[in-house]
Amino acid sequence: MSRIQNEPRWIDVILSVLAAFFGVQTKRNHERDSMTDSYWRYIVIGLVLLLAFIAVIYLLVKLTLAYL
Amino acid sequence: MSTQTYYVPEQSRWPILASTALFLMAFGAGSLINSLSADTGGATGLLMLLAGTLGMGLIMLGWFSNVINESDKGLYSPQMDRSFRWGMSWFIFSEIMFFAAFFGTLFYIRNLSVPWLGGEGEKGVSNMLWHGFTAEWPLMSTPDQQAFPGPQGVIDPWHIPLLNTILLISSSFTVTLAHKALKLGKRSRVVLWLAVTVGLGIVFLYFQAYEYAEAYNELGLTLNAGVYGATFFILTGFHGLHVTLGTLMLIIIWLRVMKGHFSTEKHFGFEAVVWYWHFVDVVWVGLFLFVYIL
Amino acid sequence: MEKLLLGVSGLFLFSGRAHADWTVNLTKGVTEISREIYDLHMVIFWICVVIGFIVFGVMLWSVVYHRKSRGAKAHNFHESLVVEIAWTVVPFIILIAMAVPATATLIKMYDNTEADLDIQVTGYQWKWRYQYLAEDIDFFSSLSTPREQINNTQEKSTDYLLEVDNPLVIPVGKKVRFLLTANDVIHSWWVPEFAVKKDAIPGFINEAWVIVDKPGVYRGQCAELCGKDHGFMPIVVEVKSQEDYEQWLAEFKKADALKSQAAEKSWNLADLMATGEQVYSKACLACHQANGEGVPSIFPALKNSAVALGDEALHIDVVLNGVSGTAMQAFKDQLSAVELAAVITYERNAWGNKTGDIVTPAQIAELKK
Amino acid sequence: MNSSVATTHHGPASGLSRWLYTTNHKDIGTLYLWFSFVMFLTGGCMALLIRAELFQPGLQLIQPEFFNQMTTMHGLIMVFGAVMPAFVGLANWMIPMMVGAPDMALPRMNNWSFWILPFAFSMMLSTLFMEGGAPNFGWTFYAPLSTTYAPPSVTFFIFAVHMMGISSIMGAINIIATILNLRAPGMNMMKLPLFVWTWLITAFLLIAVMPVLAGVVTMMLMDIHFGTSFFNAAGGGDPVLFQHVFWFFGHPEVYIMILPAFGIVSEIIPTFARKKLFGYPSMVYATASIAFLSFIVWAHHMFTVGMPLVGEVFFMFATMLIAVPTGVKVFNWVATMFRGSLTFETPMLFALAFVVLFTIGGFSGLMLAIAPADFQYHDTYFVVAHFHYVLVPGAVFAIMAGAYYWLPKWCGNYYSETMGKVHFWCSFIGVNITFFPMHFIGLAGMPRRIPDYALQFADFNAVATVGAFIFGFSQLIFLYNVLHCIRKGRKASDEVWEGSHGLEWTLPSPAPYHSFSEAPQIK
Repeated sequence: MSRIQNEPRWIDVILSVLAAFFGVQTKRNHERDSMTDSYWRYIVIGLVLLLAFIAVIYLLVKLTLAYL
Repeated sequence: MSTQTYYVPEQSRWPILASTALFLMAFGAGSLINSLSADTGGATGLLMLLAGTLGMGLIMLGWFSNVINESDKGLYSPQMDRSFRWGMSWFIFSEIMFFAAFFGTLFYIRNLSVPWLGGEGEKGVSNMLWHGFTAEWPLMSTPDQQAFPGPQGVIDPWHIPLLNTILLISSSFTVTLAHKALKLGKRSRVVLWLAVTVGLGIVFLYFQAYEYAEAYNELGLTLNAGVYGATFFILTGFHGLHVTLGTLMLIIIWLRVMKGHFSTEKHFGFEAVVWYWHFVDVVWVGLFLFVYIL
Repeated sequence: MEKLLLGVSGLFLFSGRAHADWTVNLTKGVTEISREIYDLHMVIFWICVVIGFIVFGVMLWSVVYHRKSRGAKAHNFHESLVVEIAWTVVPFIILIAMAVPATATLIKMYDNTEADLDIQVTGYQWKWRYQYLAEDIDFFSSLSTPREQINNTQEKSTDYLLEVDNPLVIPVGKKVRFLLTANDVIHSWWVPEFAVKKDAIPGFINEAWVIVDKPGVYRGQCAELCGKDHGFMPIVVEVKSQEDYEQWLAEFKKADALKSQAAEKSWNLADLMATGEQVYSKACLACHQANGEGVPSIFPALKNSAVALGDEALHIDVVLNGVSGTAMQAFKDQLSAVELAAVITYERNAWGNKTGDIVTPAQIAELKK
Repeated sequence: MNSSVATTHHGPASGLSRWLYTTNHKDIGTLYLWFSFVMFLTGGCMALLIRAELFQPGLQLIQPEFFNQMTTMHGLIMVFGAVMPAFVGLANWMIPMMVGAPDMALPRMNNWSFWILPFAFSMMLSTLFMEGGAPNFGWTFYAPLSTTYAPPSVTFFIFAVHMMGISSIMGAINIIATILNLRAPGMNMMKLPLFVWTWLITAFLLIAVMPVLAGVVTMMLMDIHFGTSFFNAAGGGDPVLFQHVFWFFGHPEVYIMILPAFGIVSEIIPTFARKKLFGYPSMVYATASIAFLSFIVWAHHMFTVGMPLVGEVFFMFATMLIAVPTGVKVFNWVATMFRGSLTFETPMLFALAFVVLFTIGGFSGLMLAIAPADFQYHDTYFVVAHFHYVLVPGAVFAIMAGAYYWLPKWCGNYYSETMGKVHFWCSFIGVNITFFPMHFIGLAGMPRRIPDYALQFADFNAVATVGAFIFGFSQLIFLYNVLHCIRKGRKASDEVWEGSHGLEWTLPSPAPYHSFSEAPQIK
């Protein structure tokens, strides 16, 4: 399996994971992501963003309850 | 990727035998527990449980020696080795989730149910049903003292638990030293460090047993002592069970090292046990923090 | 075909039938909250119907026009960023539009401010207990449909399974707060017209409240599986005008006083046996069975049992205080002294249990103090 | 290439030992599928008994005590005995063929995963004959009905659940290891067939939540026999804690029962539309989002337990979000069909019915997510209608579709298309007659899990019972069709379907006992 020369940067990984959360990704980025071997970065970012996502919903709930 | 054939084993009798043994264990344990609760003997259940456990032990012995033989014959490609690694990692993940259920229980009880019963928080009105009960943790007096008499005392974290923490953390180091030595091919050192690790594990278990005896005999901290006792024993108990299993596994690889098994490159069986031991260790740190100290 | 079926069922839903008590949609209910919930229900329902028509419509279109037998050739597009973003964002917006009123209603429901009347509702295995906290009122309410109707030997009445011996009575237009709990397992107190469904959890108290607009009789059922007779523990609430409510209060208290006087008169075996049989069928029969033989391994037999034939004091203790950790409840508060004395006497003398013992109401009244 | 090993395998052993000792993924897949069919019929008979009792108001056939045992066993058997093993069976058969692997990653453990199940279910069914009767507390076994107030057989129920858990976890580990490690060269993650993707995520869910189920039944066992008070307020515990832990397992569990169905349908629709699946990456992402969201929505099953307001709102919001990725899936399927070239063989019919009826189940799911409205729906027949719509014409139809779709590949013969269509239409009509009226009686106020009901619910209950019998008996057509197909069906070609695509269709029909002893190269 050939390793692609320019591995995605952290910011690319974050954007990719966000795109995955949203469910839509451009073909070019998508191909770049599926060529890489370093899944672990996607997993770590995925978990971190997942926790952030839960926190966002929680804050949203708090805000709603405070103002509604 | 390797072009070598992935080894698919021949038919095997072990799985169906293991299922039978598991069934005997489960059915035996069920009958035994039920008869004990109903005070009606339980000899049949006990017999089934013992037969199942013994059978399972023998089957595992046979099954693993098959695997070791195949490995020795060089049938396992590096790809096979990766399958084992994925298998073990996900197995440990499932164990983490098992403990997560009990940690979750502990957090819920401490932060929600006990305060509510004591009259705090959104469901504090529940205190109406338990006049005189106040929330505290450790829970020294329960809502219904007759049914669940609270403990007179709790374990001091800075004595045996601290000692046990030191023991387990050291054992984590010694097992890593053994692993390093194996990679360097220094087998006598592997034997030594493994022996130390096993020793530390056994001493840990001894102190854990001692602590349980103290809890039961002197502190009144029992399974029946309300939810503090319940969470304490389920967490430390299952951890202790895992340490016992880990120690057994360490003893087995120790014997295998002495028999000359494992090479400097290929020793997944060894590594799996090391992973498991580290997992047991990490769980203990969580326990020490959330069960004993906080 | 699929769409057709959906459409037909949709029409069906709103066609309305001649029977007044025969409904296919959620009740509008008789409280402000219940009407808000009805509206939420209808809004989300119509949203679903519209989305369904669009999605199934496109699908049906493809099924009809893009079939191979009509000579359709497959196109080869398989992605479209614009479309995909659109059908992610649009549902999201609809959801937000839905979440706002839903949250507002929820917050209103959780408004546990001071009420005009507090009633503690306790679920027992297969009956409800109502205690008016400010008044000295405490009674049990259980199914009054006769066994014969359930076993199909008698014609079923209009309110089959939805009728009780002692309905809960509350005043109209007042905020009534319910403090819900349970004695054994989890029950759930549900009256559809109030839009109140709240679990009754043993050892904890949940709160719910209603302000009912309209006097009337409202019926509900236990909504959480609570064992064998889960289907047989209905709830009936009579909502009365303030005057009627006060009259009911006075009458209830008078009847209560009469009951305690009955304990003081002297009773003979025959009278106790007769009353006892009635009480037994109301309070004990569900578990211990009509023949007193119970259900093996779950509910112990009373016929020839050590308790019913042995020490009288122990028997009384079991009935009054229950056996903790089992399904045997404490009947001390559930039954009057007369009823308790009668049922214990009955159990000691029925089905060939011929101890000849008489437990007197006075004896029990003493213990109940 | 190590030829000495490859030559030791020829074909299957003969006789019973083939099935008892097998390490072959196809044999094990077959075992799983037959086992699940037997359990499907067993659980189905219980359902028919329940429906027969509910045909009319009043108690006719069975007493409430036994009725509760039937609802409990029906649920447990259908969830753990029918739907899950059927998906594992399909995974065993298809995943190695789809990723170009010689077999599953850990073949002996694979056999063990299967053979635990018959033992576990014998133990569970044996409780029906025990003193005090079988478990009678519903498949969700809420404490304290399942602890202090349970019949003694609950102990055996607990151990049976432990055994099922062990089986599921080992099965899931095997599937993950196969997918991650045994892919043919060039088969990267974004080329995996969707059935494989959905199973990868399902396997992750299984490993994450089955131990939690084991934990919660262990706490039950402790409460029943060893004096603890996890679920008892008298000692400081909380019965609601049981529900939290249970649904932390239970909610991902319901996705375990639907994600592989998504995968199957995503394989079938492109084949019979002769068009590539629309939005493959978004399908993968949507599956992953559904899986992740499933961990933070569990308490929507518990809106009426009296959670603090923050909890209610949090779980309501999180639950509503699931509609987005689920919607994406449905839209993608429809877009795949749009401008395709459609034919309607039996698998496609089941897949189309899946899309429509599962979506109806999804709609009622969205309604249930609205917490205030849920106060009216909770624990009524509306909920029963909802989850049967996602599980019967959802999961079960997808399994049927998959079975018809791959059957020619498995046994080398086509099934009878006419009989398949008759089976489909009977099932389709039966399912809708059974479950659609349940929406009405639920909204009108009929609680679930009751053996007898008030008179205003009588008409629709009678209708539902008729539908249930139509659906139940039409499954015998399926059985006959499968047997007929195996014994004397028309010979199938290798690619089987005109529009088929993927590695499994490059193999001969029937697929050889060992599929890819040499890994295929994916471009």
